[in-house]
Amino acid sequence: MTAMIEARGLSLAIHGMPILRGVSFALREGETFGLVGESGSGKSMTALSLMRLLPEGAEASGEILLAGRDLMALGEAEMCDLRGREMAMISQEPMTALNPVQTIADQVAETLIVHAAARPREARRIALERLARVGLPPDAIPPDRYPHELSGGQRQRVAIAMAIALRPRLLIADEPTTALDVTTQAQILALLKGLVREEGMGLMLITHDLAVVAGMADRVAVMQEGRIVEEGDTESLFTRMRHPYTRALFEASAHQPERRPTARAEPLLVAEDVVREYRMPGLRLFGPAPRFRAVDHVSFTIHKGESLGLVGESGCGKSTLTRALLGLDPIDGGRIRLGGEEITAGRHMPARLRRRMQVVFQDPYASFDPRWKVGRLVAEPFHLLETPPEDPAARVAEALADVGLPADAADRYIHEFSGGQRQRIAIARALVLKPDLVILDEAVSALDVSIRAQILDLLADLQARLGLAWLFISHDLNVVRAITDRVLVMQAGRIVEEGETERVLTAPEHPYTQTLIKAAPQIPAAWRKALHG
Amino acid sequence: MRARLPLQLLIGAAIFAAFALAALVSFLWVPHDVTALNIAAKLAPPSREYPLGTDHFGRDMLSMLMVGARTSIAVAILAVGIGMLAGVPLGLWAAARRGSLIDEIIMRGNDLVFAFPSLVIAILITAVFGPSATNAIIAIGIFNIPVFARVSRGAALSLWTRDFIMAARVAGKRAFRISLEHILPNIANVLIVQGTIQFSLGILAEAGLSYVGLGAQPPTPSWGRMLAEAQTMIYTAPRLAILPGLAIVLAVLGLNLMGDGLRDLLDPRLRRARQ
Amino acid sequence: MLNRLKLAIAALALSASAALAAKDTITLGMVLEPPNLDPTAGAAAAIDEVVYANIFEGLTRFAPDGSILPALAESWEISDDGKVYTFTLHGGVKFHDGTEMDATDVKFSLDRARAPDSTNAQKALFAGIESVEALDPRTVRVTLKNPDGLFPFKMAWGDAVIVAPESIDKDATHPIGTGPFRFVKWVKGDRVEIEKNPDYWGTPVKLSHATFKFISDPNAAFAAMMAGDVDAFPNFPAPETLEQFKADPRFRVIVGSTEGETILSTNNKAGPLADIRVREAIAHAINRQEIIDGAMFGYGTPIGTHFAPHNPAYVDLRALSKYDPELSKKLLKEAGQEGLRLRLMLPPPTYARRGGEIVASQLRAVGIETEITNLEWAQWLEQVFKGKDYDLTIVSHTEPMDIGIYARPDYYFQYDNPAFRDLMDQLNLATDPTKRAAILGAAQAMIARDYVNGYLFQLAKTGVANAKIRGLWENAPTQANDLTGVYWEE
Amino acid sequence: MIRYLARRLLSLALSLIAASIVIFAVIEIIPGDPAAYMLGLNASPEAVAALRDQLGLNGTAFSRYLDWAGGLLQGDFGQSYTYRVPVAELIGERIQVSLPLAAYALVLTVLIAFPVGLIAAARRGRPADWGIMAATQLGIAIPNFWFAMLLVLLFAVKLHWFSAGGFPGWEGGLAAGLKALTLPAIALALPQASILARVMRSSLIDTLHQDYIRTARAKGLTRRQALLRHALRNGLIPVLTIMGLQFSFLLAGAIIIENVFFLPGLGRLIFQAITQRDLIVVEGVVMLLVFAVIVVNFMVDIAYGAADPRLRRRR
Repeated sequence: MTAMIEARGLSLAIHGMPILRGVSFALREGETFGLVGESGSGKSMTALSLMRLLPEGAEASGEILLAGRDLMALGEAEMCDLRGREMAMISQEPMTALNPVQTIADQVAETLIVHAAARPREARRIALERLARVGLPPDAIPPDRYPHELSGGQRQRVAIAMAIALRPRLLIADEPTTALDVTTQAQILALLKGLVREEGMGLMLITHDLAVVAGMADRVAVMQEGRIVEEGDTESLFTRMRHPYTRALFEASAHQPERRPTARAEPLLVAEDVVREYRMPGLRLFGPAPRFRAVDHVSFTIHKGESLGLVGESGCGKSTLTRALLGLDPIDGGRIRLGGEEITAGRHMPARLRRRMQVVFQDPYASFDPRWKVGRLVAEPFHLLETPPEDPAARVAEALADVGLPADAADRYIHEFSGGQRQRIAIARALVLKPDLVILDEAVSALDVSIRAQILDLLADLQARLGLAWLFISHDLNVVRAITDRVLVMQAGRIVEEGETERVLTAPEHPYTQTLIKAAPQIPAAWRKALHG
Repeated sequence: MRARLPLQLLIGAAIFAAFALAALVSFLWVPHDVTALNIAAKLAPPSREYPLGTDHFGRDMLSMLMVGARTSIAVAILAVGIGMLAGVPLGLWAAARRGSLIDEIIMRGNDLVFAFPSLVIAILITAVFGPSATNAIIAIGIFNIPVFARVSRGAALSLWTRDFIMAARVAGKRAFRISLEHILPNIANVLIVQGTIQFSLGILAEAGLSYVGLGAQPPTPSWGRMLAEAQTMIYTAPRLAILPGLAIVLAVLGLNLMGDGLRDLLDPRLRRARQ
Repeated sequence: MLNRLKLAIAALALSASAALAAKDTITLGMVLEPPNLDPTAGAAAAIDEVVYANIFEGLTRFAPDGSILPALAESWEISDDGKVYTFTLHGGVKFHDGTEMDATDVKFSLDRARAPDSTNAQKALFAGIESVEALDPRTVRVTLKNPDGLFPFKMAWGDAVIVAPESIDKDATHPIGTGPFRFVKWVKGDRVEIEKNPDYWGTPVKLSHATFKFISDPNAAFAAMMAGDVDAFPNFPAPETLEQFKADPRFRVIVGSTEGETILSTNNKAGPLADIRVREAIAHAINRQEIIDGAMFGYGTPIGTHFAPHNPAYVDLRALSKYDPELSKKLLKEAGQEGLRLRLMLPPPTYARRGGEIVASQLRAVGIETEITNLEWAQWLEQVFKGKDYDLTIVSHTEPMDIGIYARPDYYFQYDNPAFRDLMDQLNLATDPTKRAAILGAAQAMIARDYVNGYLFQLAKTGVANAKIRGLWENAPTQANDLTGVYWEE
Repeated sequence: MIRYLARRLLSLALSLIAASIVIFAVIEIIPGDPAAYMLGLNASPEAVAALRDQLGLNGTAFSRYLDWAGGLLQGDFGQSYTYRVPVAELIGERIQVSLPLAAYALVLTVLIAFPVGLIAAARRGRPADWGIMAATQLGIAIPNFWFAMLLVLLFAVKLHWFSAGGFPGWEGGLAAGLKALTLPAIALALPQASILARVMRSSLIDTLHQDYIRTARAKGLTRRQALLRHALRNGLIPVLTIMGLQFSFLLAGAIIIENVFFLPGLGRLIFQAITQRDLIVVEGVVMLLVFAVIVVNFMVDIAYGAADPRLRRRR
């Protein structure tokens, strides 16, 4: 079969910084081609180069042949004619990919209108048909809705409908499901698979998740720092993994830090029937506005030194619960006691109680004040001590050492550190007062697989050494399996299942947990055994 | 886009520095005493002795412009000071207590002051309490307060949702300390940019007030009044009306260019692109 | 395209023809807008500048040269003891609303003006009246408390015009008088329009329609004149542009005199100013010609006392306060007032604002520091005129023959000299012109020697008009824009 | 939507009441007595006292506030001290100049700012953008009264295309009225157009950085199509607020321009009223201007709802 699209020696530099260094690959008709790599490896830039939608200051070279035509030689007008008709793209952020002030039907129909493929009335008919095809039938989801009225998954479906309106030969999907929940991700991937099969489209799937690629792609290419280091059909690549980087990537994603159980029987944090409600901006003029119950009678106990997991999809109430546990927001029912003492909201929480519990956030770039030096950042919790420590600098240096960072890090600003290093600093800040409990709110979700593995090892080591307990909140089952003793599964504000992690993840009792586990993409066990055998 | 940034800032800073320098120098030395009238030498064309000629009272235009710069800059900068000292704390307080009664009161108060026609009220204040530079400062300053309150509240609100603020709350710090230690330093650049804009608007407002005779009183020279007095002689001595007008335009232009340059320099979006 | 062409030609023709017929409408520029149009209930000069001799008429009126002419009163006899005036009125005179004008209207007007609760700004004019009787529709007898040679002069003032009881309440906004012009409309803040009164009792006027346009901003006045929006500007606010208009053939500059004695009023009871040596020192520090050149660009005649130079009874006393800075420094040292600091309050007109700056620098030259405060008229009246809370101020007294104000101790410069009050009493009794001139001369000398105020200059009347306009007043014996004699010369 | 409207109307009413109290208080403490001013230089004290009584200047501050505020509700702004005519009539005359002038200036502002802002955003970073930015910088820096002066000198005094000022009234036809307002409108529009063009440009540039623009480009839209079909409408929303502010400023801010062109507008009325201490007129006009601003803000809010569906149903 002739290659439907082929890149030969594709190189790219932005403002002089090299991004791609001679990338070559080919994609045949009706084939799903997986491009996998960590952030900064240049996979998104490859996609944008194919579409020739590069940002300002980008200089690209090499050849891109679409059915024999070299796109690099085409003028802007010809490229506009190709985009949407011959090749299309969907991007990672469904929340911002759609025009907020235009109805979904109009946006899908626009692809047809712009290419003069149909008059407006006809274009709308096709648009409705395409929306139905991607799982948004007009009777279920009225076509004249606006993007803000749809969920993340539904918006991604609209984006797909827009892309396939003119049945292009190639669909490029750049991290299409990274921002979605596990269950929604499974549906979208199934939809893409169906489209490739039925419409004979070529699909280029870009992701950082090996499991997703394993389940979807016919052939896979692994990228590192702007180069394809290994390429081949999926099964042979996974079972042989000749290139060391591919192997390291695989190892890191399945990494299980060894942990010594340090859980003790003595309860540390006890939550009884905790309820938290939000006032909805109601439509009725008088009478109580309807209330949305984010946390609905949640009860659980964290024992000293225990590593408790909390799993649930976005919108299930995890972060609301976290804010309640930290005493940042008042609770509308039930009680939370830390070491026997009751936690009350915000202002009047005594310092000695707050000293026993700290938190690490998800986004390493947002959890630090850019204007503060690292030393002062880590020392901020000292505010909770009645008398400031005699030698704060030493305490900070010790905390930094605990997380494997040099003492001189204290004199530098946060923007001089990588994502992984920043999370280490966050952990140092949480541990500087030697708390009993640390809440890790999606602490590793934003990190690349290799760095995530190092942080998990660090956490396991710290728990063993300092005997502290933590509540590990995540939407990623693999991470939870790696680091927690017991796990709670949360859905729509309620704990639907609780138990020892291994038991819950291998023999789930509650149907929701079952769908959760089934939806999470797994690298086939046979391939893993073949690799180790 | 980035290459152009320092140019805008440099040009603006250079122009404004010239005026600031002229104003400072005028404290120590001025070619001719602006209070001494010399009717005999009135409307003299530019000469070695009077580089920019003399006005209808025979005073040296260059000295008048230099001392006039002092008035304009002093009035505008103090008005910005009033705006910042009163406006920023209000904005921070409203943001710290967003959604509460305080927030509502401060915002409603802001809208109320915004609803008042600033020029009309400025004229009322200066006319009522006697035209003088101090009254002009107060009149212009009052209308800077809501601007800074609104700008600082807006910037602070977007910060309050950031994780590092929650981290500070978990470290036991309360709204007041957080506003001081975290919020203020991080909205400083927005305030600096807004400051330069209000500074340039202040110069225009002072010129407007003095033009209708309500700014600084004689014998203190002010650009606006020089403009008003020179207007009727625009035919016989256009120089008298052109020079003060030009001085106002250049000073405001310099400040606005500086403001633009600062905004690009400090704009996080651009800064991240540069890292 | 063709019809558009035809339209253009027609329009051109139309406008051309209008220009050919002799122009009989005029647009007059004025600086201040009158607060209302009833001269008997407000003192603002702007009211008289619109209505005097145009809409309203009194028993007598001022002639352009300041002399007194008969108006509604055809003639009058004075009794031997000078106390009783019998006026015979013109017959067949009607108000603009058609009602007859007769003796009862005269009685109504005079009684109304001198009533205790009257809001007439010049009540003093009528204070001397004992009684007013309407003998028959055309004769009025006025009996005075004591003889007053100036009575016909007083009846010529704008505040003494004859009004009708039927129309008096509406006069403020819709004036009804007996004059040659009728009121048309008043667009507040912009203009007042008047038109020819078809059934006027006297000689008909040449103009059919006149507009008084209010332009306070000197630059706007200059632009309006140059652009031809305004035909004449009797009191042009920007003397510095007169050279411009003189050089332009389209315009004529009319320079005359006014009754405005521009003085540096001194608060005779304010601390150091009570000492005559300090007042004399101030007088000698003033260089009048420099003020006239600097502030009024040369228009204005220096004066040595509070009297109009064009008045025959004027005595030139400028030598008493000649410009001598050294003398004023000596006097200040004698009075022990080195480093004196005085407050100088300035009302809005240009003669005050510009004059003030020049006076301030001249006083500074002899060691007197002044702190200038610019005030609006309302504030000036409140703080300076009524409150007497000032040291120095500059104002032009434009009422005719007002030397009598020096006889009022409560007047704002607080000059209290019984000898001067005797002179004024003698003046009121005297009817013989030479005797009156002698008394006036002595009065002028007294206030000059007492250095009551700094006498600066007589305000000039600087007007600009289209070169083709004739009949505008050159001088301003009273505040008025008498259009009765005005016409376009073709 | 009804609950939101009710809340907004309530806050509107509250603001008006608060504004009326503030205005009355500020003007209460003004020194200077209108009666004295009206009677002039040699007026006798009893005459002044008689007039004060006639004008109702005596009585406690609170009672006078109640009369005034009560009157406002029925559209009776009280009686002008100097002109002795109802203030409402005065305002009625003057608003016929100020409102059309503000509208005319706003139309000019939009006609200039929109295309200029669009071009600058479309060609950002290139010479056209540079040139426009420099021009708008100048536009903002020039004081409008100085610019007005230059306009008069060039177009009225030298070229005689326009009259130097004054207002013939609308009876002489729309054309004559508009002609008289042209130069003042240009003088007012210059700085406002520069501000609006800059706001338009930066708002469009922000929008062009959004993801949905890249999605549109990926669908095959050219750069221009993406700008016109997607960026423009999203970019307009912040521009609406600025236009709302500008209209209220134009209504009140023309005070100096009306002096330069001696237009009988609200600006000059209030300026004269301040100098003549005609307090009742000052109160009336300021109240009207505040009311106009609040109503304009209210309309901008409604327009927001129309322009941005996200704001529509959620309220």
